[in-house]
Amino acid sequence: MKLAVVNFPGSNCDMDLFYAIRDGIKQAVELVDYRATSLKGFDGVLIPGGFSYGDYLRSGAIAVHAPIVKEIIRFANEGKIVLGICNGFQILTELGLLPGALIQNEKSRFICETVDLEVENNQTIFTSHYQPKEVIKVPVAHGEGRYYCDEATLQELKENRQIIFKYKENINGSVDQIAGIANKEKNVLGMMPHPERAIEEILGSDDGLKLFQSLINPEVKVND
Amino acid sequence: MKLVKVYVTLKDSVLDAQGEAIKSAINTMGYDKISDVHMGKYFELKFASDYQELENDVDKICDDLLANPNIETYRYEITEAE
Amino acid sequence: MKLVKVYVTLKDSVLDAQGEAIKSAINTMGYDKISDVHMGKYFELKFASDYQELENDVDKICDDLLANPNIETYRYEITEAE
Amino acid sequence: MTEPTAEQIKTEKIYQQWGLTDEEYDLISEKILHRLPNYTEAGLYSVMWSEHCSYKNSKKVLRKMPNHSDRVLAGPGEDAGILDIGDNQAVVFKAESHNHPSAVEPYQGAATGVGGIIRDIFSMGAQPIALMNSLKFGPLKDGKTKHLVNEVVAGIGGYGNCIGLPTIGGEISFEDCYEHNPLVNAMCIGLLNSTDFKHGTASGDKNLIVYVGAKTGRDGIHGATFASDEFTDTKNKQRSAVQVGNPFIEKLLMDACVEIIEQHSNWILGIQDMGAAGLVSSTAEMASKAGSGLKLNLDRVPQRETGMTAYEMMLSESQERMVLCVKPEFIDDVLNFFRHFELDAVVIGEVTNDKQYRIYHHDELVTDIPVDSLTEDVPEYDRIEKQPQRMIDDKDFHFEPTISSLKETWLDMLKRPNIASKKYFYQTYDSQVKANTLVRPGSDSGVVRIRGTKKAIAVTNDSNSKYVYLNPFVGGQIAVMEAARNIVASGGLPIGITDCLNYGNPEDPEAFYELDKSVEGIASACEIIDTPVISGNVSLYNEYNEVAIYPSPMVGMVGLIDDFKKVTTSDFKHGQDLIYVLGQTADDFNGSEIQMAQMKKLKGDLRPLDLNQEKLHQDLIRQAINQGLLKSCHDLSEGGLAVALSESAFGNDLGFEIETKLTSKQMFSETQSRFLVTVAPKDQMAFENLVQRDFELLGFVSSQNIFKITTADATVQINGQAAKSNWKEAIACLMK
Ligand SMILES: Nc1ncnc2c1ncn2[C@@H]1O[C@H](COP(=O)(O)OP(=O)(O)O)[C@@H](O)[C@H]1O
Ligand SMILES: [Mg+2]
Repeated sequence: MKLAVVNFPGSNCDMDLFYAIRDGIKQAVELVDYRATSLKGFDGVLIPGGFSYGDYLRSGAIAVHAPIVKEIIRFANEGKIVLGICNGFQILTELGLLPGALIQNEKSRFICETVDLEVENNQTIFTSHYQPKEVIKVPVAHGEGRYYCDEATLQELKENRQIIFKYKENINGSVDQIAGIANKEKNVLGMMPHPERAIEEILGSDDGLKLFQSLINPEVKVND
Repeated sequence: MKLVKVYVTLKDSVLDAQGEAIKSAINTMGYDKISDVHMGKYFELKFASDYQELENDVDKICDDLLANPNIETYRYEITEAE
Repeated sequence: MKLVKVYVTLKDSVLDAQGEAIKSAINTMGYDKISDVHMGKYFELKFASDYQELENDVDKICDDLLANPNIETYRYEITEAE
Repeated sequence: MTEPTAEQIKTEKIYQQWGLTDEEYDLISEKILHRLPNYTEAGLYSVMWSEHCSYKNSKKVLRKMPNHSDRVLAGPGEDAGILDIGDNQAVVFKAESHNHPSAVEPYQGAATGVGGIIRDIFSMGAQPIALMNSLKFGPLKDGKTKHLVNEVVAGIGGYGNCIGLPTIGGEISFEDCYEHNPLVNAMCIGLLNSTDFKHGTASGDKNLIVYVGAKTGRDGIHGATFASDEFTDTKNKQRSAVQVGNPFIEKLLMDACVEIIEQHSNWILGIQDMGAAGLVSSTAEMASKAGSGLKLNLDRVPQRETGMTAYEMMLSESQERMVLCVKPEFIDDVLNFFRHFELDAVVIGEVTNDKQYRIYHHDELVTDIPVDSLTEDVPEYDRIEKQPQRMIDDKDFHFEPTISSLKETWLDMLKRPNIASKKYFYQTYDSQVKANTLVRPGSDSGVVRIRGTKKAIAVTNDSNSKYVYLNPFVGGQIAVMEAARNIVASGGLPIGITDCLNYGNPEDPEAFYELDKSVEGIASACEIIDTPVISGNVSLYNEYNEVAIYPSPMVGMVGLIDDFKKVTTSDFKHGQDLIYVLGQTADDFNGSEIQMAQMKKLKGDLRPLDLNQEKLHQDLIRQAINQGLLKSCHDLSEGGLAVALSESAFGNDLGFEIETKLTSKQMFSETQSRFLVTVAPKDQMAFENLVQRDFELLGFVSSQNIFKITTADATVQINGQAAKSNWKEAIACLMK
């Protein structure tokens, strides 16, 4: 499998994600510049955390106008792997590939902390290595991570089992404690916590590793 | 020169955490007759004055960039400036 | 009800990093007749309508809280609203 | 507004407003130029001859510090110092103060402090890997101070988080003397993947000077002079020239500079950041160091505002800008390289071989002066020093705390802002970005591993200014040794330091005494443990209405951990582990936190520090860690044993049962050279045989969350959760 990590100006977790793939799950991975116009040859695209364009205006808002984005949309529509972490999640919601929005934390402060997440849906290509309802430790680091969507959207998310990760304790005021969601087809995942920072015991947790392992070898049949 | 002033505010259904925080700060400062605070963004865009499709394009710029329709609404005014 | 609209903008001499980033995004989107973008903050404050010293107090609220006098300036409008 | 003429500058003594003295002005006009300097020239001298740029008051003192060791590849004089850590790798670090800008505009002042120190690191070609900071404020009692603290912390986090460097530690403390003059010191650590590096020089006739990065505006003009000036109520109001940081641009600049030096080192001869005194300071230093001259054309400088004068452009402190010296044959490569990163890059001048500094603006020669006169001819002052009267009067005073209830005193001490958990602040800093952080803020040192190796780097910032106030020499020694204990406790070998020397007005003999003696203290401690001072920064004139801050040297120490398996933290790990204190405890209450708590002021002298014993204890701890004997290790500092025990228990919600011959008072003594360690029961003999003497077995860790203590005069039992909530909630409570 060969994955692309997209590097926008201001992305700063790009290398962390790159190493998680190269060293964590030992798969082929390349950094792809935001000006690139093709993702040919890749099986999936990963959008890293950081502050694309300084998070100016709204996080993720400016990145969606970069050339590479057309290819990200194509991947999403073709059912290929699209994973956005932190700023990557923000970009995916700005793009409309995932519903809702990420807004400033309830207490308006940046939070860097390792938190407990519950795996809400382990029947996806991203989570098949986790047990149902498994509680995992994954770091968060964000100022604009409060997931917001309206009531109708929330119902839809629930009905379609699109809620993938929830915070055990609602650290930022997210609707329904949502930490990560997928699209209906479950090939696009966005999450605020950073699994790529939790792939080695010495960093405090290796619970994020299973997410990446699921990608190369999904052990479940993903529903429809 | 055309000056476009754009105001972007959160939809009513979205909790305005900053607005709330500011309101309570204003209360703490001793002004208690305040009933509501909302915080939004304000933009000033300047365009060449011979711009034909300005209104049309400003709409697009707001929809596609300045506001996020999931959570925000916007309005704008176009004025002449030097 | 009194509605106060406050506009806070960076002083001219202060770097507007966001405005610059937004301007170049608008350029990238294909609108090249834009010459300048500034980004500021916009507040809507609601007060009880029998507020006597409103103007005076709004000045203080802006000076002490809403605007940072080192880098920003503000202006406001007071209107009647329900 | 038209600029004053050279004559007017002289007769109206305009130079005085910029901080030049009559003697300095005369020296410039009579001995150096043999004519009157024009407006631009006088402006250049005034910033370059400010304390901030020239160290004219502190140079003599700074020379006392050791700056050599087997590891030193570059010391003071470069943007940052460099230490060899083996395997053709080196660490690069420096600390910088941004006290005055932060007092005026806290968010931007702090943010640009972080931005500035990061540039110092990547201008050496190093990849920045971690950030630290040391902050001092007035007590958290009024809205003004809370606002200041919030903004400074937000500025530090805002910049570091956005650029994507982990903030792995630091310190925050609160004392009255910092109320109007907060201290904001930031430190950056970088990694150089090769032991060759770029000096900040501009050499070789006709080589080109390239400007890269953000456009120049009228920001922070005279920032350097202003940093060398005292605060008073009235002056504070007039200042408006605030620099604003743009961490997004700095991220691009950082990535570009690291890459160009790593991959195209042959293209460039020198690189330097534009920090204090912007364009003039960077270019003049580069030329002067190389023994060259320079010709600059200001019309080419990217400008954000219209109508800027030469004076304004040369002195502007707009952020996120660098200067490079490039060989003409590679100029297109270099310009294209930076354009690829979407950064402005333009040629603004060239190197000459006549040692003159010439500036053209609108086709006019606006400056023509010897370049060395800006950097080398600054008069060096030998200030008068006098021991502060308090030190003579209070020499024999010995503070004794009163403890009517050990339990109450204990719980109260845990709530004191200087002791309570600072998580409320540091959780707003991204401490893990880059996925290398092994120890996050909250332990003794922050630790980052070096990816691809077994090595890790431990870093700490320390500055207990209360000790320095009582006895500058001993206080200076303690600052270094406390830092070293933090490094050692984390499993590291101290290898070098950087410092920020924050003091009052050097023209005040008592303040100068504090500076001089504490530097002697720092120097003597550094000699003993072989930690050269490889970089640093001086911030003088920290006064408000003529009352100086405590003399506050900040020591930023870096330690090397050869195998990350040795990383040790301060948290107790398992029930039944034995708890030891290494080092004797005496009645050391002068300068202690309990003195502040009970007497509300500092008074008395400090006992001399036994440097050899200190070193012995550090060596023993290192050996114990190397032999795998320690489950946890914590240095004893503010609040003494009582506080250290509690802190170690909090992390994993454990408890302890101890019985000691010490008195209840001594539980709060701040005797130096002590460590609190835990050892697995099976290693008891091995540990005791190694240490031999000077230790006390206090008791053991208990898996119940209860603190049981029997001292020589009391027995208490404290609920661990109650103690922890005092310690954990105190700051958030005060910040409400
Ligand atoms: N207190 C100090 N101890 C050791 N070195 C110092 C000290 N203060 C300044 N230096 C060194 O002097 C040089 C100039 O420092 P500075 O003016 O702060 O640089 P810049 O303004 O370029 O950041 C640097 O190499 C710095 O490391
Ligand atoms: Mg420098």
